[in-house]
Amino acid sequence: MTKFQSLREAVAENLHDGDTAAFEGFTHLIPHAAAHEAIRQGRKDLTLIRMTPDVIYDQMIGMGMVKKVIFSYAGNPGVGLLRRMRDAIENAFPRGLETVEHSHAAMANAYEAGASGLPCAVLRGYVGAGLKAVNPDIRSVACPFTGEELAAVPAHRPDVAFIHAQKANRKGDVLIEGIVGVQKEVVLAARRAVVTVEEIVDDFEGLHPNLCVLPHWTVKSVVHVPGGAHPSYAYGYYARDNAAYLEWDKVSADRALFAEWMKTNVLGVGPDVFAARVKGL
Amino acid sequence: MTKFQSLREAVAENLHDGDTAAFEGFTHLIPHAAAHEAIRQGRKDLTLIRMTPDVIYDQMIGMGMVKKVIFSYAGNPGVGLLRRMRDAIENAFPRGLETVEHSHAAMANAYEAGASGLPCAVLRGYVGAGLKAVNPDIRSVACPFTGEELAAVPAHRPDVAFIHAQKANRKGDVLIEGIVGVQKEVVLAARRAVVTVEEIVDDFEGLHPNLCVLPHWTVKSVVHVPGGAHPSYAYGYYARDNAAYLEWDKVSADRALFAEWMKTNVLGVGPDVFAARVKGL
Amino acid sequence: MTDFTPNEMMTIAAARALSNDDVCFVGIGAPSAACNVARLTHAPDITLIYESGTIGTRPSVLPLSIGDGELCETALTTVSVPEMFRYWLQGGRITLGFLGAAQLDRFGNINTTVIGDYFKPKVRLPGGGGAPEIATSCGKIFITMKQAVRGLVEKLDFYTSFGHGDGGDHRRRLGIRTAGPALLITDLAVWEPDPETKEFTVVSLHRGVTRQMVQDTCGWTVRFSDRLEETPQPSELELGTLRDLQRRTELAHGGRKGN
Amino acid sequence: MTDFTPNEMMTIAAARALSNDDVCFVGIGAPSAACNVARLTHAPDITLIYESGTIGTRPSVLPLSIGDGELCETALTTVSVPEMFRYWLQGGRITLGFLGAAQLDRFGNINTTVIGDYFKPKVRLPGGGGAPEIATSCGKIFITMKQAVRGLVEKLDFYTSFGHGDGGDHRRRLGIRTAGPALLITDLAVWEPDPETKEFTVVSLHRGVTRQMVQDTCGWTVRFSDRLEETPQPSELELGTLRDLQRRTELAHGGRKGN
Repeated sequence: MTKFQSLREAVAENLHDGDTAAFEGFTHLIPHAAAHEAIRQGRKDLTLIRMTPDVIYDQMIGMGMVKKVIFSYAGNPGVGLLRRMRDAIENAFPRGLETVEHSHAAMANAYEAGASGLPCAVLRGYVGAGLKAVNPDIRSVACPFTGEELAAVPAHRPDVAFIHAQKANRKGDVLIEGIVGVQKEVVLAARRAVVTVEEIVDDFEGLHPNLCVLPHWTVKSVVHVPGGAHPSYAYGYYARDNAAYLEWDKVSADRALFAEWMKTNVLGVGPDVFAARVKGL
Repeated sequence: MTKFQSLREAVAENLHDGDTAAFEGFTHLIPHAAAHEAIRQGRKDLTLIRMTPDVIYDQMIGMGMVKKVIFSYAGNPGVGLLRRMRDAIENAFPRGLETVEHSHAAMANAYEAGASGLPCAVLRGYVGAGLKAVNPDIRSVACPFTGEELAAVPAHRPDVAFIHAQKANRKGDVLIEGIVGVQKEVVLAARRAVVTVEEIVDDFEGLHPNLCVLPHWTVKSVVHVPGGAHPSYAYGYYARDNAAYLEWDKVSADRALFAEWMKTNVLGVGPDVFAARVKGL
Repeated sequence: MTDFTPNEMMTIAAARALSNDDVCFVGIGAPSAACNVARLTHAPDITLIYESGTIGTRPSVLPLSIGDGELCETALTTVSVPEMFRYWLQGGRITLGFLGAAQLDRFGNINTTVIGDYFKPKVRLPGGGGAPEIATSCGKIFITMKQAVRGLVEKLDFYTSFGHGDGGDHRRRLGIRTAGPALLITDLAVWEPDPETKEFTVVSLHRGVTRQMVQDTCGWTVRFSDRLEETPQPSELELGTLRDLQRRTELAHGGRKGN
Repeated sequence: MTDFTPNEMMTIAAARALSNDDVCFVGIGAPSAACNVARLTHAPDITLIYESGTIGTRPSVLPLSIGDGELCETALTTVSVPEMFRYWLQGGRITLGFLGAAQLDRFGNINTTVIGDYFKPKVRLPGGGGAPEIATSCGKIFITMKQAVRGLVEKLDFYTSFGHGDGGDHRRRLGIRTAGPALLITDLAVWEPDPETKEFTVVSLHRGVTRQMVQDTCGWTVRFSDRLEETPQPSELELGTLRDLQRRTELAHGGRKGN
């Protein structure tokens, strides 16, 4: 059954050293508050899955918590490169980083296959592309009807998924609106799921029948963290803080500046600061 | 580009003798009016695909228009068997009927694969089940990571799909609400799609962003047929006419009664009768 | 206790086997009645799913079809049919599936496809629908049916969905990880699979039912449990709930155009 | 005609190649500007799709990210990312995809993965994202990039997405049924693949650009069309539309917290 917990409790119970974890969100609804709590709790040797490892994965990698990243696009969206992730890959600072690299299509299909209980995803992908040669997790199957060679990748089955959503009701059912990304899939693919939400409402009466709702029995923990996606955004609540993404490009370019920034903005504060960060957005 | 046409024109242009066609709807939004127009136009040698070939396929089969049915559950929902379809299979009346039989899961996956542009669908299905032995379209692939044997079926790629929906706007975008079934998938899987709708509205302003909408460039023809799903129903417009399904059990039990009923209720009327049939439902 | 019919006993015995934590894939007919009686009595938080895509539905009347409007209107959410079969059923999120049968064998294998030869059927039945994958993807399976010699048969004409196969560890040998048929509730008795052989064994007889009545309506030699019990009779609450539900259902579905 | 920058010329030349019937998979940056200029000038009914799931979007400002709120708010509908890649891209519904490149070769093959060795990269670039399947699933591909010797290279360090491979019928030999790179629009010129060899060939030079300038910023020996033209200059409408769009965009994204 779903627990309503503090973020500290939810992360402590659901994220363990060595876990394979996915903090998902496609530009929208990125679970920044949950990632910062994971950083404060100092988890180690994580394998992180994400289509677009952006600022939060740059931060976790920069803090030395990550041994491996499975991904398809490692950029600061609309800004540029991920400088802490580059430093880890190019210079093994603060530690070396193993990478397993896919295309977006393969990653999306791998989540879909995980949600579908399949061992692998099958897609028409990677034709003529170089990743096949450097990623042994890209294999193929032949269509038994046409003989066409299709790509196959292993399903994503993370130990734990973290997402941010707009609303939960008192039972723990979760509503996601707008750019829904792969959030339904990652929750269904994961063994455990933690959802931070903008708001907890009594019930979902009157909602349109076809919205993206995760029933409470698919979610381990619901945590009320207003603003918890900042500097990403929450459709219906606050806009994207583009300036913060530009700022990250500078902060992450310098190891000392990065360390200082993390101390001030992550290690020394709690999830309650997020509400103030989105005021006026 | 989408054409706004009469039902007569839409069927004449899009359904040809020998076509593989799918008139889809999962209990809800079944395109009865479109099927009746196909009957009036006397199409021949059709291959019909449908998860739940119910009353409309019983009618087309009874009229001798169908040479083959690809299906997963042939029943009059909540009532019993399909008596015209049985007569065709058991007694070759009015002609023999070839059947290709799947499970619901395989049919749903085959539509999904068709919409996804794949040659086949891969699922964990048919384990220990008898259909594998009688349907050569059920094959298998081995997962290249775990070795697990998974079922594979050919993707559905009908020549033409017919569905009924709640609304179209003036551009021809189509909105489907409630039990959405496999309707999005069958339209995207088909070479041509015809949609009958309850209502045509100016635009879709103010709709929730995550509803089931088919853009106009996925639809060949939009036809305004209020009540066009009767005796099935249209969420937000009218309820299911359960009595008509019970009546069908009697009508279809007798060859002469069936012929008479079709003459009175289908051959001798036009799509305009549907609006009156749903009054009071 | 007022009087009750064998059908009512069957439905109520099935309802009792359901719990608040169950996520049920519901079929039309007796399963639908049983699931909703459970929801309206001891298991208010049970999650009911119909294969039309409705998740967490709470109908006030029983649906005539698997996709009645009532199911969607009272559901937590309604998803597409491909999503239902991929994410929810195949994804292993359903704890319990209900199946009915035209023919059933002692190991819980089911035929709803044909009577007679597949290619020259005596009776062409509706077919499997969701059953082949419900039988293997749900955590466990409950079966409800009325007993009759032509229904409970020594050998199926067609294997629509897999139960325990030839018995024993046959499921495991095929790589199936779910429990399969765990309960058979008929109008006469409650049956459970033997832990070893997986053959259905009568564990309780409904009030007034004899061993002979069970055997006379079954096509194989029936095994009875050493600790055979009488099925507890329906309580006032159970019976009242079921009958109210059926009364509301008849009112709602009775006439043409809602009359 | 007012003055214009090479970047503006590139964006407007790309916009002109788009039509009302196109269904475009749009990337951030120049492609996004080009697609929206087309929509606001000669192609009001063009369908724009961003890989975040927004279909038929009509943003009034350019998005900073591929999933800005503006894209969803002005879209006809927004679907999940798996659906986007399965039904819409792989399903073959997209007529045109835009790609950028860190390195591009003469056959339209693209690298956005690494500079140097893959396992010991000099520069770790963001990676392919959607590109590997955009390159093969869209009806055709347009590429926009600024010319530079380190960008237009003789040989890629990594083959992120497939263009025309080694040229000729290489796509067909791999079973790819789409046209692939059909246009390269740079800050200096417009290039089209040779019908036979598929090598990019300069077909028009932007105003004030010489053959030498094109060759000096390209790592391979450039082929020029026999019928080399001058790219028509931006019209008042085109330039005004682009600059208005960029002004609105700066206003919207400029300050922290919307200031």
